[in-house]
Amino acid sequence: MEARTRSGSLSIRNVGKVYNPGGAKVVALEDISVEIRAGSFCVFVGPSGCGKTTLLNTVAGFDTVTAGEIYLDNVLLSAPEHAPQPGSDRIVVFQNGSLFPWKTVLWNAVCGPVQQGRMKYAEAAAHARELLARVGLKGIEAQYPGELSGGMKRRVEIVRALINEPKILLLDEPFRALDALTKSVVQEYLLELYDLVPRTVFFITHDVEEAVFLADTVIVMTTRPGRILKILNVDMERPRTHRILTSERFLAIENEIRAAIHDEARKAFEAGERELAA
Amino acid sequence: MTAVPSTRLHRPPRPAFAVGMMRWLRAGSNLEWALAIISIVGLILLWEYARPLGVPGLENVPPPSEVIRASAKLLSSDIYWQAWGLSLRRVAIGFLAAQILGVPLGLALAMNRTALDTIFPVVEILRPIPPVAWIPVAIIFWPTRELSVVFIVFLGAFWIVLLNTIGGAGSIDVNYRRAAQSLGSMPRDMFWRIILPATIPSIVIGMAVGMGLAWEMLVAAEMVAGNTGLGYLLWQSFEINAIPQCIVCMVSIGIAGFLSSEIIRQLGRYAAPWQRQQ
Amino acid sequence: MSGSSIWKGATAEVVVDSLYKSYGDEFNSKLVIENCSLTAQKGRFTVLIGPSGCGKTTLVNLIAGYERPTRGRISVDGVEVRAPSSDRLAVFQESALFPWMSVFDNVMYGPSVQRKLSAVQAKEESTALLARVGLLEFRDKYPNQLSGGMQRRAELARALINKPDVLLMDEPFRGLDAMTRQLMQEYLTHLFETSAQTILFVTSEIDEAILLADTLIVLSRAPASTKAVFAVDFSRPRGIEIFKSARYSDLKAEILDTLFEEAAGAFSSASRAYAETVEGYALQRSRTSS
Amino acid sequence: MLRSPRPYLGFLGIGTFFLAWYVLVDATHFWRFRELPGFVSSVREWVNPNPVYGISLFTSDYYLHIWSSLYRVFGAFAVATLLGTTIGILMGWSRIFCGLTFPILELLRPIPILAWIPLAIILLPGRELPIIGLTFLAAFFVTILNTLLGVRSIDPVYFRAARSLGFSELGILAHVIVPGALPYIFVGLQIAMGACWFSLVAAEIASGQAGLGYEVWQAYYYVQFETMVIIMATLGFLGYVSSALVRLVARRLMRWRTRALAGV
Repeated sequence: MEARTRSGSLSIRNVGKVYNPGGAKVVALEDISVEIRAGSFCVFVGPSGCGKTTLLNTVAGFDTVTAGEIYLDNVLLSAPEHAPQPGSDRIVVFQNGSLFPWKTVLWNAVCGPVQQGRMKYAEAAAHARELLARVGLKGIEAQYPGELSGGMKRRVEIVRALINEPKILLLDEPFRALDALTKSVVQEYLLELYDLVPRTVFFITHDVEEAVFLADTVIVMTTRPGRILKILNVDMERPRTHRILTSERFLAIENEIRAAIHDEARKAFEAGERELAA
Repeated sequence: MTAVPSTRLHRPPRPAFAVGMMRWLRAGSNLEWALAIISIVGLILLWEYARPLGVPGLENVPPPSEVIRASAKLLSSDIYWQAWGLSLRRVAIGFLAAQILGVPLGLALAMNRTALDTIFPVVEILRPIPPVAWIPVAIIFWPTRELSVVFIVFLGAFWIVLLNTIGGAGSIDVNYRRAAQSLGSMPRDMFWRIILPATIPSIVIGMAVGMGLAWEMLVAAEMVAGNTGLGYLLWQSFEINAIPQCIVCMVSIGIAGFLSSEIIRQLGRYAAPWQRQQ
Repeated sequence: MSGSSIWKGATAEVVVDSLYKSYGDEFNSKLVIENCSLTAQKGRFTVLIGPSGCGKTTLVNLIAGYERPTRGRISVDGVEVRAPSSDRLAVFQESALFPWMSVFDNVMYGPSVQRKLSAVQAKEESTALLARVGLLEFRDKYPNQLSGGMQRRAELARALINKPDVLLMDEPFRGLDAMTRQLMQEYLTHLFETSAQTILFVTSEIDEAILLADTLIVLSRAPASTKAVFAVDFSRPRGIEIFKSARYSDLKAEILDTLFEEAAGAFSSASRAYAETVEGYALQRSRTSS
Repeated sequence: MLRSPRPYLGFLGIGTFFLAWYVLVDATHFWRFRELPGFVSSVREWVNPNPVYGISLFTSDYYLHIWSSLYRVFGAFAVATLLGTTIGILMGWSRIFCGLTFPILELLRPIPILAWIPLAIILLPGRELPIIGLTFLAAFFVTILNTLLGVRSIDPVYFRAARSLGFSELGILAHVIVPGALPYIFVGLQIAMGACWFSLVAAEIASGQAGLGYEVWQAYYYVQFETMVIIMATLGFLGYVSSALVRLVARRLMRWRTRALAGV
């Protein structure tokens, strides 16, 4: 599947991240190297505390790396002495949602291009309505985020991100708070939008099934310190439907990751508890 | 400086920003320490040289040097310490009376909905009357001036602790109440081991704010109706045009109010240890 | 968690008999449960599953005794339920651990207020139970210092020390991340298999329901009533390996058909958020009919 | 005011309060209560077309005092709100500005408002300005602090979202900081309104020549106790109405909170 879009290739080279809160050195990331093709759907999966979010923050520009470099379309994005800046080419959909609760759904959806002055409000609103309809959310433009259900908020946030046509869409466990049914629905809509205009996706999750279902490439990470354990290609054709969830190829990949993750998760579980006990 | 220098003037505000002065000093970074010293020293210098510099308005305010000389004289006179003793006693009695009456009444009202619906409206019509307006009635009603002043101090602290106790006891999560019921609590267990501990944080806030208001009321009552105490001394100094002495009294009352509120807050942290581990 | 079961959970049968529950006054009353009858057998793991918002939580509240039925009767071993009691203890989605008590005091609360056991005896049992749930070194911590999974286990310990006839659980693992959730499910299954405690478990996740249940009851859409009962006859002790078996996907397909019928039926009247549930069941159904 | 399902209980409570007042003072002159003005005599004075002491619902003096107190309170409150919120937001927005101003604010805040009376009288010419100045000061500190708290309470994720969506610094100020801090600002304004009335009465007693505070002291001084009660009741009523006004404005400006609470 050749990449139809030119931009959005991400190259992470030997990236490391060390925190030292109060002197105790905590190695969050160690020697992370991965090449993400432009327009590919890349999912990072691993137990809690393996540095997935930290890596996302360094790409998004909210955090700096202490070792290695990150290149976006072969332009230096982040390095130890080069502090990255957030920008609308790398938009993040956060775990607990970040729709402005005091603004209406429509205002939220169009605020990217409008605030940057790239688009008039009317033009952006038309574009936003079209995208909202595509994710099954017609007629809620005047409502406030507080009145929406979890699944609806997530979809508005994805529209708010995609309307900026970012080079990379970053999602930090976006569907964690949703129940299984709503999660299936929103996954389906996300894939529809992705198939429409494939752009690079940097997706983080705990849920192995979700990872394999969405991804072209699955990157399995370990914990303490955060390292890449395994990179698997999911060469299933797109557009994907939930039917593939019971195919042999799918179950094979899923069980391979589940096995690798299981003892990592138990290690994280015990380590997490020991840490809390200390 | 420890913090990574942000290229923009503004870094996102730290959510855990300390508000109270004590906490602010502990949590302040070097930058904030430097700015604090600059601003306070700057203010004092501006005040000192206001008269020669002809700063409008400040010329008839005595400079700090005069105030320090006046404070040295005042601190050595026993009138000052007598005034301190009297004021402290009045605040202590009025404040304690407000807690002894306010907390149990608040808890009782929160436990009994009928009593609350009957008595709370009376509170609602009496509370908006500024306690200072009660001074004439207090003077008439109470046999001695001392009791009048203590009554006004009591009034200042009473409403706030009563309302906070009612609010705290009334807003306990229904899940805790139900869990306690299922586990077989007798009414006395429910009160002593569930409702009271859950209300302590709100009571402490009511007390800390109440202490501040107690000092406000003391100054008002002593100025208007008192013949001794710091408030009266302040007013008397003003009437004999000893302005530096006035300022010393102002600062003394300020320190007294600050220290007593901080003591209450520290006691509060001790009484609600589970909150500290947030 | 090795070791024989230190405590032998008392077990009892819960019978819900043509139950009705409505809220509001006589002008606009909302019927939440309509003519619902079901039985949770003694020493069995019974799971209730139904479309979201169908009244599952209300049913748990009624069995726990927090609310009174409008009509009909709930009885445990023949005795009608009239008020909350330590025979029927519940664990809800949000933690109800008392934040102002340490973990140990939380677990000790039941025995100490019921004044049945001596102080020494209660201490011993609490310590043993905390060891059993792996939280002994956290005994003096406050609940807000624990992780989600640990809070769940502490709450389980606080309930089980009172040897309830019935343990009620209303979507207790909902907020946990996928990893912790799976570990907690395995953990609860093991705890049940070593105690045969009567458990009534409510969830909206189908895989969780099948892994845990001996009997699986599908509730209709609001107002709730019993739609179908499935016997989940996987052998015990069980683990996640059942997800690979053919029996699992047949059972799941059957349950999904029932649930989809119920949810779709409600689609017209329900709110937009409810539409997600219907689409979700439809998508999950297409998963299994490969 | 807690919404109680049985409002008649409230009237019962208030009725009992007035009954107790009548029994203790008018009827039995019990203990020290005999010194206080009676319930019946006070009400009669209040509704008397030509009151004994010249202050009743029908006399112009009554409304003169009310008006002079009202314009002082609302004038000072408006200025304090404008200045206080602006400075509070600036402090929340810029770390350096906050570093400079916060220490001074924290040093001055514990000093009780009325301790400022001497300085207010020295610094501000005339008799009117010191009163308004003091009323302003009472509201000013509270507003700044609560606005600052409001800005600090905004979840950092909204700043990150805004920044990655390309908001300018001004865009963040207008669309994240101000609306985000609004709930806390209105908590502050509620307290500020109460503080305004408190310091107004004290300032008027100390140095005014008109206004409800001045009048309550005059009434006491000239042993016109009925008038004193009338003024106190009026102060209570105006205090309650002005707080209710602030709550009303809050509900209108923060529709997203009220609809969110009602909606889902």
